[in-house]
Amino acid sequence: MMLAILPMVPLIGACFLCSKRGRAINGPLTISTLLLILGGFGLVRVFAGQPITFRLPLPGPYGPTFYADALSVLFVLLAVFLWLVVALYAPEYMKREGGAGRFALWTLLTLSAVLGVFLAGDLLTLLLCFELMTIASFFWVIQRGDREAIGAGYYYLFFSIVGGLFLALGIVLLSVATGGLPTFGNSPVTPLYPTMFAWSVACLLIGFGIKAGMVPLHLWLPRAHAVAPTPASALLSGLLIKVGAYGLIRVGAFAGWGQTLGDGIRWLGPVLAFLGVGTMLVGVGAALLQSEAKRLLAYHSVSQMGYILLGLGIGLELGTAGELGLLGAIYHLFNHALFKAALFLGVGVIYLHTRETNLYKLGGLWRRFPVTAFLMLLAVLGITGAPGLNGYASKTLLHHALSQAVATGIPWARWVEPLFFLVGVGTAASFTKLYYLIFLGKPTPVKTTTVRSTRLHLAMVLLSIVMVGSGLAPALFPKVAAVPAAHGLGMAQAATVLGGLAFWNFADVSGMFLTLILGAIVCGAGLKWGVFHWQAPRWLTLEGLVKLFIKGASAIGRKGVAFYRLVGAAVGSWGRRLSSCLYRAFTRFDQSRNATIGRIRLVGLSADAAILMLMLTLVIACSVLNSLVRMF
Amino acid sequence: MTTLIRANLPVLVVIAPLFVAFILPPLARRIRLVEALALLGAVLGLGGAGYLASIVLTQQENPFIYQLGGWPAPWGIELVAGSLGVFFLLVVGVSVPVLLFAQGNLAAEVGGAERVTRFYVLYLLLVGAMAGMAVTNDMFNVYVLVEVATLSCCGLVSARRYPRAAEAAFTYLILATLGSALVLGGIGLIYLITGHLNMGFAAQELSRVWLARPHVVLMAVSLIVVGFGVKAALFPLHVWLPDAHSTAPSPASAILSGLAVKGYLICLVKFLYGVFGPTLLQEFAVHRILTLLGGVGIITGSILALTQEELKRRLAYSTVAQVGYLILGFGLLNVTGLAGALFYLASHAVIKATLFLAAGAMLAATGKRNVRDLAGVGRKMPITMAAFTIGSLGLIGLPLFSGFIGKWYLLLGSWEAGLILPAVAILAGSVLCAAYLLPVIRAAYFAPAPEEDWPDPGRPQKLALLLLAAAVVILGVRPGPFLELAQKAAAELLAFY
Amino acid sequence: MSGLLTKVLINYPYLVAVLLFTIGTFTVLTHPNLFKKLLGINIMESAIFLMFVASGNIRGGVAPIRGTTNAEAVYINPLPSALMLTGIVVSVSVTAFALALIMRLYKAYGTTDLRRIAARRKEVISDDHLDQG
Amino acid sequence: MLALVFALSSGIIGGLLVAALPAARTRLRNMVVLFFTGSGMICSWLVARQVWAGERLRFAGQLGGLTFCLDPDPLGIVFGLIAATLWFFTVVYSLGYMAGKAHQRTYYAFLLVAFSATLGVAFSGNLVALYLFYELLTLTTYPLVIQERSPEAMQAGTKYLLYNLAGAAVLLLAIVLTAAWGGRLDFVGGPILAAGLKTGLNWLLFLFTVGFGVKAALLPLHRWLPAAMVAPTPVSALLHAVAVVYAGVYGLLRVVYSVFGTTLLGELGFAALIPWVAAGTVLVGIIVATQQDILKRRLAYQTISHLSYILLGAFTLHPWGLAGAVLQMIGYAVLKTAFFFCAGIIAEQTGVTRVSQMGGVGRSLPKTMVAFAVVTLGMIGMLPLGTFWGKFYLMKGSVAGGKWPLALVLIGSGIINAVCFIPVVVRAFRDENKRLSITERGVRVTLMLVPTMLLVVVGLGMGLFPGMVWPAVQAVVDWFF
Repeated sequence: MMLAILPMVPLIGACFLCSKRGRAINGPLTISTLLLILGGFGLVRVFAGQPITFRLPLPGPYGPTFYADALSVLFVLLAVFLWLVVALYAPEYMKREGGAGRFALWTLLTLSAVLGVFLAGDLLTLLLCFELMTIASFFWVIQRGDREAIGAGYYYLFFSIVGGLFLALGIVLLSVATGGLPTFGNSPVTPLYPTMFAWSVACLLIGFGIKAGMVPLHLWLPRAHAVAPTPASALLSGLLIKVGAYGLIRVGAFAGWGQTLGDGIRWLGPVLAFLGVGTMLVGVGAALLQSEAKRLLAYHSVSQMGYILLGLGIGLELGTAGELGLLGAIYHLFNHALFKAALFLGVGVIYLHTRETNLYKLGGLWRRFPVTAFLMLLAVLGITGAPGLNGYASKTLLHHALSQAVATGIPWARWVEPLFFLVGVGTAASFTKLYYLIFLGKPTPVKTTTVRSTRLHLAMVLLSIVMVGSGLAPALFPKVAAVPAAHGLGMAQAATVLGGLAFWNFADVSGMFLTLILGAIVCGAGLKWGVFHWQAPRWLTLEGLVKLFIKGASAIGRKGVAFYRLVGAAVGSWGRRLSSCLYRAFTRFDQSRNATIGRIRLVGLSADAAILMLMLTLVIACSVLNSLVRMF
Repeated sequence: MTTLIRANLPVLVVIAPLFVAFILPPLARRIRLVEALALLGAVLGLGGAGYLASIVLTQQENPFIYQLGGWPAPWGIELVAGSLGVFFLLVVGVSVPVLLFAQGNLAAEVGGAERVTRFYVLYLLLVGAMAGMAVTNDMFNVYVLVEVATLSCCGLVSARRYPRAAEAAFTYLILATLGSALVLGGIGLIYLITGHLNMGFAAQELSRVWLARPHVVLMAVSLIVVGFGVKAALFPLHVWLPDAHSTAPSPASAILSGLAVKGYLICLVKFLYGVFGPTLLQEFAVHRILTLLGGVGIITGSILALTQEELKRRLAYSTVAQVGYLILGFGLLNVTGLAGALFYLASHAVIKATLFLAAGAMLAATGKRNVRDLAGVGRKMPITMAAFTIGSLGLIGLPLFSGFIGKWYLLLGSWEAGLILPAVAILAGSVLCAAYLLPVIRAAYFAPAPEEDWPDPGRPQKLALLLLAAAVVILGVRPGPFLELAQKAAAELLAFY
Repeated sequence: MSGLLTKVLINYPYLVAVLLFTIGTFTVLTHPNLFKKLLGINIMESAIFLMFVASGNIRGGVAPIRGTTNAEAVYINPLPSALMLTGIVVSVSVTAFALALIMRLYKAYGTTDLRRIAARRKEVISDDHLDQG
Repeated sequence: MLALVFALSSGIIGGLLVAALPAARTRLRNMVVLFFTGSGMICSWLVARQVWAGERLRFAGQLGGLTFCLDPDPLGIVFGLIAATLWFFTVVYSLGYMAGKAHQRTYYAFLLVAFSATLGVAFSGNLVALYLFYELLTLTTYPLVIQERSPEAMQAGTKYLLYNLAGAAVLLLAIVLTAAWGGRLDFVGGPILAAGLKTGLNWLLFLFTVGFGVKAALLPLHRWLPAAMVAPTPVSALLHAVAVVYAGVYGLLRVVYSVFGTTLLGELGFAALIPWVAAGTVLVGIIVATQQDILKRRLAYQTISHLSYILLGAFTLHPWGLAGAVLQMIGYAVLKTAFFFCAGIIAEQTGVTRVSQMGGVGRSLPKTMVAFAVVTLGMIGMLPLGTFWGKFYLMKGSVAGGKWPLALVLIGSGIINAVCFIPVVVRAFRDENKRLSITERGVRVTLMLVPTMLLVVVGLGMGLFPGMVWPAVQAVVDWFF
């Protein structure tokens, strides 16, 4: 019951907000605080290994099921926490941006949908909330209402709709393949038709992959996250894309965590890992070339999702020994949510003061905004994986998983390892660039306005506390949250594996430092030689290719429609011409009463009579012919 | 008395209209009396037909054979009221409402009160001849009755004092006489080789001798098909029909299109099935020719109707198309198809009478001939247009109306004959029929009406229209004896096949 | 060959009938004059009558009148002749009716030539709209 | 039984009554119209309850030697209830939409008679009755198409009639052949032609497909439908998106499940082809729709596309496909009617009929446009709307029936639907500065808006709680499988 109520709470809040009376109070803040308390008390017991299920007893083909295990609750609490932070941050920000009321409304609705997604007990409920989330968050993206925002909104909406449709198809295939829609919590499933099951997993992979910003389906992400208001960007990047990852974990559960994958879907692990690596590389590469702070961050979201996908892929591939991959992925999900939110919020603060997000127009701002600069530094260190902050912990975990894969003798893992390192360097480089260009470097003449930034900072501080805490005690989060989640998914050995792992070993720490230093060098070199200004030719970028494809498709579509019209018009005109021909012929036949046969002129009646006689001859000839044929 | 009537029923049915026709001329001054008597004659005929039908249907005597003058068959002349005869006698009953309609403004239509009596005389002669065709079993009698009918038809066509009417009548007369000459030639040939004029005996004889002289029989078949074809407006021989039927006064058009054409068709059926027999038809492939001509006639007639601007001409061409259905059905050579064609014959008689009478009423009230000029007539003459609409829907072949049942059996018949093209023609004809009749209804109901005042016709005319419209619906919903008789007749005609 | 010729020669009345019929038809078809058309019809009908009457004839037969001939004599068939009397009556009435119609047409158009009638049809119709003529 | 008779006759009685009333008595007429549609709806529900309870309401008569019978079964009930319920909504909407327009009496009279005809199609128990009401439906809706009396409307009306009558002619041939082969025409007692495979059955199926396909706007036979959009919006909404076209679709469902039966169809080559024709129609219809600028035409082409969803489901020959078809029938009918209603309100209030002029409509008519937006999502097949379930089961059926590419077609169609309609919505809300003048407010607008909103709410309710309509679907599936 609790599970069904939780998503309802923001909805009620939204109704309250709509009814004008709620304008005076900060709706989202109140609601998310309330939810944090409610959820905290109500759901924490699942960490003890006791999942909660609830089914709305509706007749018919579909009664929504809710299900909360450690994984869901982890995400729920994370979501509510982030919302709380953003709710703290948003009013100040939106006052400047305009449309605060609308924003609060959509924020609440999105929260409701997100909670629904995480608490859903079967794929259909998940899909329902997923679609609602898409719709509600779409309004975030188009909040600004200008051309760019609408364009990005289209991208976002279309990709999400396509994702939703693929999810639907995946669900259909799954339900046919397994002979009934499996619910979460009693995985893995034993498919009746393995091939169809594989296809269904592929569809689900596409559907969730779109949401997760998986390359090559990530195109919507940088645009949408860049144009949304910053608090919304924080939530989009921090949490909404995690929905994709969450979904993939659940899909993985159908395939089976902690066991060798069945026939037909053995490809799932490697494919996920490859996609993850690709996502990492593309994201970081594109991020390096960005000059706009929010776009840079957005591309990093892509890249960091790549880490998570890689972790999941390794976890699936290693099968029974894949705990580290899964744990790393979950941990990274958690961490990324924190530091990416913090980064966006920080950039938002700068934007609020300077009305500028172009890195090259900013510079030397640390003097003017020391607090922001400090908090941002923490976040940057977090994402680059500096030891002592949370990013380090999860990346280390993932790295260990990768090493384990190499050790197990999985052939592709060896190739992945240097790439992993490379991406780390790239991340470091691009964040050095970001931080350098905004806070260090030459001060540029930017006009600043004074904004009361207490609340803004408070929000960031909240995040930072968690980040630092998690960074200093890296094993705490996995032990408390990730391990029960992994348990719930069927990885019984997770606690043991985690226990045998030391976060603070020399190899990892030094590796990280090496990465950071290399990153800084790369960044310096890049800035010096202006490599970051390189614009890839259109045909090389995926986006360009997709645009070309869309253009081509729509051109073909238009041609097709033109052809359809042409055919229609041709048929019509031929029909008209034919009918008018017939009409003329028949009217002539009706009136023509004169004819000449040879020299004999037939007038009026005679012509008719002649026809008659011809007819007679015809009949007789026919019959004679017929009887002659019969005789011989 | 009753027994006397019952015993002489077949001949009385024929005699009643003829007798009334003969006593009418001296009474020419007293138009009321003439009208009443004419109606009486037709009603007597219909009543007799009904009685006869009840006798035949209840199997008291089927067929009801009557020997004229008491001479037995090969020498005497026989009247046979079998299922077919009785069926057509009932169809001839259409003449009653048409006559009722005529009582309204016939004088205006034919141009003078003194011509009214002439009209009735011709009308009753035609009805008598039709009744005679229904029951006669003697080939030469058929010829005589055909000639009587032809002459009275020509008279009816030329009833208007209007040069085009005379022209149409002359055309009709020449072609119809040509047709009768051919028919007579055909009868002569049959007589030549069989020595009989009685249909039954001739048929028996023919089935024995035709192998010896196939060419003569073939010649006879051809002559008779073409001869009746001309008169019944079989497709390429229809050239006289549109002029004749569209220039005649409306009641005359109704009876010509509704009844006269059907009489010749019944004679054709009698010859084809009663004299030559299905086997022979099949031997000479005449049935295929008939089906082909019927199908082509349906399509061509319908398209021709579509091209007509003038309402009555459109209806006249529609008759050509509908005759196509009947001919097609005759050629299918199976019971279902033949029964369908016969039922369709009845249905078309009623429908076409309705349509022509409604068109006539509209023409009389508005003076407008063309479909386009009849805009808004539906609101001003609701009853007339309602009848017209019902007739149209019936002709299109909508269920609930009589045309549907005929078409249904025709389609079934064409399936039984293993032919798909006739079915296609039948359906295409339906669609084309909608295409040429619905614009009339559309113009009448949905086009803006002019200012002029067009009243509905008088009471007898309204009554006639309503009667006919009701008949269309009743035949469609409860065809009862008609369908039964048609099926029986078809079964009897094809009994030895 | 001679057999066929004999056959044809013996059946000459039928040949004549066919010839007459052809002449009649040709006349109907080719002559624009209404009278000639009517005559053509009459010729055609005569051909048919001839055929009928010929069919009743038997070579060497006598008229079937009782009491005037001996019982063994071959009678000709009287029935066709009797029928043709009716036919002739019909034909006469048709002719009469056609003549009446021709008169009306002549009055309206002033000619009995179909070609001219066709030419004048329009003007005459424009004179009298409906049937007020 | 009484309910059945009254449900069928209420439309005709009401229509005649309306025709008899003087044209000036608007208020009285409105009451009559509301009363008879309402009572027709209630009686249909009563009939439905009886049928679901397992009763058989057979009402047979003779029609010229042919049996004519009414015998509603669960499938007919579904169609009948869709029609009856939406008719009521449409009538209420019409009271607003038609107020002050010309030829109202004709409009209402024929609207009511068409109501009877539609219910007749739904409740008919054999092919003869079906054919009768099918023809009747064509003829009684013709005056509604030419309601405007403009030359364009007249032309569209002619096209409408000729297409549909030609289709009915083909249908008649098919029915005759069925009678000849099957020996009976009743729907009860299993498929008519179940006896065995014959050579001509492919052709028979072809004839049926063409005959019903005209009304169902199957691809090369669809051209009347966009043309018929000249009709007033309520007519377009109800008849050309739901009732008339559903008569065709319903007919094809009958052909599949009552005439041929799934076993027999599974062996016919042509039956295997039809889903692909339907799939082609789905795609072509929606692609052509994207290129239409006139909003109603766009909706019309989309109708063409969506009708074929149902056919596609029916021809998967799988229980889930049938369930999907029935669900799609219900969900789509509700939403499409609302869709047209929105378009009607927009056209009436602001005079905007083209997509390219839509800027600013969202500001002027926020409620309508929100409804429009929600319906758009439904047309894509997104979850909180009822159409999702139709699509879901259709996909399920096609996958389970071994025709998985059909599922992809449905997905593709959903995407193109999004391309087709989302820009319309966005454009309507985008131009903040432009504010179109609204012609009027008041009762008339309320009368139009309330049914629209209610339908949207029903659509949403169906999406969240498909159990609402599931018993009906279940009954259909159980009836045939």
